[in-house]
Amino acid sequence: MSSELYDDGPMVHKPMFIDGTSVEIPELKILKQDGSTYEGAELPEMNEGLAIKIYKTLAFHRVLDERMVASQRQGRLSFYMAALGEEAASVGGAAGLKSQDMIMSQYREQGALMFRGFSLENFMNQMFSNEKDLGKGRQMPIHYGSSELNYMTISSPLGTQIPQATGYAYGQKVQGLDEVTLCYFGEGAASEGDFHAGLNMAAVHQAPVIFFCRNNGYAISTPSDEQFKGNGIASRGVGYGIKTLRVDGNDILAVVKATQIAREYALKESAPVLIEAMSYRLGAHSTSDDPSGYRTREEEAKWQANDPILRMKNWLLAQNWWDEDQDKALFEKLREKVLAAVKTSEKTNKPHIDTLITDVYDVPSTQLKAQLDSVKAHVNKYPEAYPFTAGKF
Amino acid sequence: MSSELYDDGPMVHKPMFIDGTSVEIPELKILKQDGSTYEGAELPEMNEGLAIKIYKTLAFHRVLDERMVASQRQGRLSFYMAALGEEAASVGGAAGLKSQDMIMSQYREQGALMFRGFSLENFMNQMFSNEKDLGKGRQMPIHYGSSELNYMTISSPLGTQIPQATGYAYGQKVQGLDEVTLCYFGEGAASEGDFHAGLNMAAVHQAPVIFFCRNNGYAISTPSDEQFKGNGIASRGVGYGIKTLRVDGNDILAVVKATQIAREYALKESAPVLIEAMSYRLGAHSTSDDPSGYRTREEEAKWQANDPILRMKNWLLAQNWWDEDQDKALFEKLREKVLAAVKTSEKTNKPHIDTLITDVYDVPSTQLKAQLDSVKAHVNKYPEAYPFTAGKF
Amino acid sequence: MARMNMLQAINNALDIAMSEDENTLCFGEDVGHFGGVFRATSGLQDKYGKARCFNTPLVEQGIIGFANGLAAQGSRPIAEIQFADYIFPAFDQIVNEAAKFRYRSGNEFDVGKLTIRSPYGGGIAGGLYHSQSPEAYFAHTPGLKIVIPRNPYQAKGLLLASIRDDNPVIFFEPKRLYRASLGEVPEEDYQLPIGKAEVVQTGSDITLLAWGAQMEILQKAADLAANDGISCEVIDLRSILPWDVETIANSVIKTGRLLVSQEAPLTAGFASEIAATIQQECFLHLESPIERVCGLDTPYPLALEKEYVSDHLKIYEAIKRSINY
Amino acid sequence: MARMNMLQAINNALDIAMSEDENTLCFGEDVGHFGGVFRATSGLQDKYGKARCFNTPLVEQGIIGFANGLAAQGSRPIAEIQFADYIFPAFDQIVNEAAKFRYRSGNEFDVGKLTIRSPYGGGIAGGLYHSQSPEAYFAHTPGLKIVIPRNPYQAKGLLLASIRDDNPVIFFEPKRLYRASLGEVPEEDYQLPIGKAEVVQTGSDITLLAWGAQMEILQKAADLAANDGISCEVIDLRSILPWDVETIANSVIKTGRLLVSQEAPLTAGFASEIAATIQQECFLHLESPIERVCGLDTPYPLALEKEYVSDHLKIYEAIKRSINY
Ligand SMILES: Cc1ncc(C[n+]2csc(CCOP(=O)(O)OP(=O)(O)O)c2C)c(N)n1
Ligand SMILES: Cc1ncc(C[n+]2csc(CCOP(=O)(O)OP(=O)(O)O)c2C)c(N)n1
Ligand SMILES: [Mg+2]
Ligand SMILES: [Mg+2]
Repeated sequence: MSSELYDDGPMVHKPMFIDGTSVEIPELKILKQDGSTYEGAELPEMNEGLAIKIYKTLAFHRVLDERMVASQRQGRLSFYMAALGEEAASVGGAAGLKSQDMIMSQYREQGALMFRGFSLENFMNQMFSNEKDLGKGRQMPIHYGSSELNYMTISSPLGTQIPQATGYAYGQKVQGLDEVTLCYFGEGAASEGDFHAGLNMAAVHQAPVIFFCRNNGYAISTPSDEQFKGNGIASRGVGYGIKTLRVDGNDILAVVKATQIAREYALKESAPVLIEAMSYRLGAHSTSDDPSGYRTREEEAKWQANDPILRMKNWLLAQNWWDEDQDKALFEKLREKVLAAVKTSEKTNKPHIDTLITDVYDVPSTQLKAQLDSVKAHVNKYPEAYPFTAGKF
Repeated sequence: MSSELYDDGPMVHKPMFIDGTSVEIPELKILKQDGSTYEGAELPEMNEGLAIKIYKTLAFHRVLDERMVASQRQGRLSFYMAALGEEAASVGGAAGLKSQDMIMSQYREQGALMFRGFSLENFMNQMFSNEKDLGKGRQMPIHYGSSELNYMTISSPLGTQIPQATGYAYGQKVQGLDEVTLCYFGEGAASEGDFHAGLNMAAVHQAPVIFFCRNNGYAISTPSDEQFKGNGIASRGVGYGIKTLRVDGNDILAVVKATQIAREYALKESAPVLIEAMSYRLGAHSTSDDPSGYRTREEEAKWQANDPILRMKNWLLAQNWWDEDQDKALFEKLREKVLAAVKTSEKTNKPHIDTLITDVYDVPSTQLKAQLDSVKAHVNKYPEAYPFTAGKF
Repeated sequence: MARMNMLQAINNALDIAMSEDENTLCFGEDVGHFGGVFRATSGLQDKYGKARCFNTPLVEQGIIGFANGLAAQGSRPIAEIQFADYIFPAFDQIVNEAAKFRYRSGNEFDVGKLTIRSPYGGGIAGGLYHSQSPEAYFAHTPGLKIVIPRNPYQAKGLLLASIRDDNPVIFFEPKRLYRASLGEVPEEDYQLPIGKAEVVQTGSDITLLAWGAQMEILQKAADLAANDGISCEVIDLRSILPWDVETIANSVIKTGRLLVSQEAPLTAGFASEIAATIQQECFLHLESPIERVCGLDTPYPLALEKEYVSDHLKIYEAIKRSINY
Repeated sequence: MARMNMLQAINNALDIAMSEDENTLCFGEDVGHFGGVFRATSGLQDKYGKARCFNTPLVEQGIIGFANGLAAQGSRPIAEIQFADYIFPAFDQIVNEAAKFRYRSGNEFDVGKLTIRSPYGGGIAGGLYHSQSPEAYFAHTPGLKIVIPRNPYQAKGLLLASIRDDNPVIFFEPKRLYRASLGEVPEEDYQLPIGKAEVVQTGSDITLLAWGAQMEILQKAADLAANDGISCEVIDLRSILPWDVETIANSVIKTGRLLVSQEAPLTAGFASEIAATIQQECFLHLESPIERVCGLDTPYPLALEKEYVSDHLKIYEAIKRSINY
């Protein structure tokens, strides 16, 4: 019985509250905005090759977001979610892992998938839900996933991936694998009951999972001070008995470092780690949102000055690993490629009619087959009403 | 945007984990087992009248539990849950409140209801689910409730009352009432998602609710160290930004003091408070349970030495507010009364057949009335099969 | 009378409810300052203050738990779940708590003042997590009422009735109609009855029954059938729980045929309950099997949404099937 | 062959599953050392270690979330929900996650290895929170399978099939039968098919259909009816999802009459789906309306449980009503 364990706390004979101020939370910062590093900073394991790979991923991220938001405005795409200003959190997280580690995301972490090597075509096919989409055109844009790349397909209901990540990591542990699971979520989603379940179970069952909270200040229109009253999400780690680390989310070196350290700890100690990356959602929540309804331009401007991509570029320039010409060329090439890919993907066929009933079960039931047959007969009768599938089966 | 608020934490440039050891949790203790108080202890507001009332409630509690467990063994009662060894938590909590405050319990807090004046007959009628039960014989034994006494009817699903208590308290606040809500739950139930929801929302919406966790070391067979890895439930208060207080749950004076202070704070600041009362479930989880399957006699014996009722008695004796003869007489009278009440209640009729369909809605729907009519016709056709209702409508 | 879309009608009903009773509160994710992601609560925080119209943290089980507590306390909570697809984390608080609150306490306590609003249904390219029609999941729960409007006029009158009803009510709002459905709506207060279906068009050959956004589609199919000389009686069920067996049975006794259309998947949908009850009530009057035209037994798709849903052509075919049985 | 009660048969099935595949894990509240509050997992922790059979914290949404993750990872989780009445906090993880995992990812990921076990049903003086039969709540969910055994032999064979099935399966165990139902059970490994009903007694006048603990009661009613010269065909549905339309329809085409009995409330219960489908499949063969004998549309009561439930006398009366229609 463990109640006795607590007896090592001090005895008091007058009531004394503890509260949020009882715990101080340091924030890890390595890189300054001008590209120099803080004195005495402990850099992550990172060579030129990795640094350039990270930067190219960030650039791809920025360009894809820009172009897709524009495509949505042009009416070519139904929906998009950018991660403007907080790209370092997802890219840096992935860069701190090994490729065999599972990544379970919320939705604003396309950067991690880019780092893993998901192709531009794969991104496009998902967004245009065409027949080449790995997800078979069933989910809204940005719900990517790839079993080959160990990136779990996104699911819209918030927070559900958190206890799932605990289970996934527990399985990795029991099977003795050299793997961890990293689970991204927003500070808003951390209010869900599933957050509580996932973190507590990870502590109890000693699952090697890294909980990575992107605290970007908003959940749609709800600012984080209407989301919780504790000291961010990090302060909750204390309650679960989970090792916790707060990091500047716009500091790519700090994010990589934090993730590397977390991975090492999680694997060695078979225990969860909580990382809270402090950032800001510079853009709209999604293409359906307009943030001018709930926050000021001034607030946004303050954070624009913390651009994580520019910060990394400054560092690369200082290292002499990169120059302005390369930079310009990179962004230009990326823009061209993305535009070309949009054109191809939007013209690609929609998924075959049979995908209506596949993957509901491992094999379609008799009832489902009969339902599909009757849809087919109906489509054949009214082909003009079902242009995506008519004449294509 | 509140992310900036955290910028007051220290900056670090090497990763540093925080964890459970980052916060120290003092435990409030006032009364020693021998009836003396700790030096310098700040006593609760308590006069002789209140002290005797509390003690008599504790005695009633102990006797009722004893007798009902015995009745269940004799096959007279279907089910019972005793609170042996942790009576001070529920009785002390109620004693620290005002009568207009709402109490929302888990199930092992009959002591609070006793303190409020729920009659022996009311307890019995609920347990024997007869026609005099306020709950109309619909729930298992120990699921009491009384709107008159501001004690919410118990619901079996664990943790559900926690966010409800937040809502209840928010309503009290918005209506400007001089009331708070006190919400009891076990350390096991604190693992539910509803706990997270309830505490976080209380902090955000500034609800005057006292969350009162009875940490009795077990959830059925599951010891608390397989329930969580943090420093009890108190350490979670930090994460929510909720004022938190740990108290010796077997120390009635400390529990009353903690609750009084909490009530004052909650009402004045319009804010929640979390109290964790450390105790031990000395008996079985319920009459369906046998703890010898999962813990040792030695462990139990250790806690037997902390009997909260004996501790209070020792204090009363030291105050000269009570003597051994009074004590003996009290317990004898209580036993007699309880036995007599069992006999009456078990012979009382079951609820009327019409209660099958009442209270599903404010008024029964047409369909429900038709369903009741057909049950009645059926009962009349086979009266011997439905002895509780046949011939009684 | 004013021309309103469904969102305006809902906003107007909420405004009336909040102005008449200061214990009425509106809350949910982004419901406060922003007025909700669909803007149904727009302007209410400004008008009634932050204490009565506010954002909650992102936790559906908490929103409904909190609302249950408020209702038990005597306040009149109107809780919004941002999308019906996200109501499931609150399933326990709805099905085990709200629905059983009064019954389990022998009427010592109740949450009759609770109303839950939620945008629901498909047709907006939302895929499997922004298109669900979960009414049947709740319909198996005595103690709940479930109401679904088909147009702005219905929305205002039924929502006011739901808010004032002394039982917990789930009010599902067909989000495809939010801006698409326009109509004349009285500016003053009025209520429409809960538990009563409405005969929208009388006819003699077959009864067509649906609710919410399917009503439009039903009407389109009825018009197609009219060209073939088939006379359809078109009924809006309006309340899923309790539902109006009498009106439906009377219609079927007259027409001899019934077709029920729903957006949700076929199996164990609410159309099944209707078919089960009506085959019993009208056994000797049925001239053909009751037709259910529903979504396929799959999650709601994205690219192939058109193929998946019950549309006017599928209904029209089913009408002919029924008539020619 | 050995004489076992239903708990022993379940424990035996779990033992076989854990011994054949080291990636199989059993967990839930009190499931570890104690072996579960009903003792279904008794002895498994001793045999297979704490890493494979263990207590979880008290959080149903977490248990199923954790299990979903394990299944996606490639382990084979068998999660216990202590009482089916407490499965609702996990509703989102089951209905929105487990059921849609494969579909939404285009088969990139799946949780096919997941099995959820839960004691369910009434008849144990459990009142509204220890008696529920929630199968219909899940039956509206494509992607899930739902299986319910009626005796120890069925329990072992169906549980082994459920554990090995490559889809998420909910396995509801009629807890009233845990110790009450005894029978001969092969000690070796065997499986019974999911999705297939079983004709338990052939007959010619009426088809009686149920599942789980209602099977006993159905048989009792069939015996009473036999005294009146009524020949009942008695069928155990066994799988709620997918369900065996063919076997039921063939039987009804033969007998011309159908009665379905369930413990759960009438409205929107699974009996409604069966009635809706069979009235369509067998329209020209039905000689009387399909009878549903169910719980009342109220929460499950305590004192008046007998009056509430579908028992052999109510079924017997309904048989006569159907025959004399
Ligand atoms: C269970 C659930 N509830 C509500 C939503 C609707 N929703 C989508 S995103 C979002 C805000 C999430 O905020 P946060 O977690 O902070 O992530 P961010 O958007 O800031 O990256 C909401 C409310 C949802 N997807 N799932
Ligand atoms: C949602 C839910 N899950 C499971 C149960 C079954 N159950 C009843 S009591 C209990 C243990 C509760 O432990 P704790 O909260 O510590 O309270 P204690 O019994 O120690 O007073 C469990 C698992 C339940 N009633 N509700
Ligand atoms: Mg956010
Ligand atoms: Mg406990």
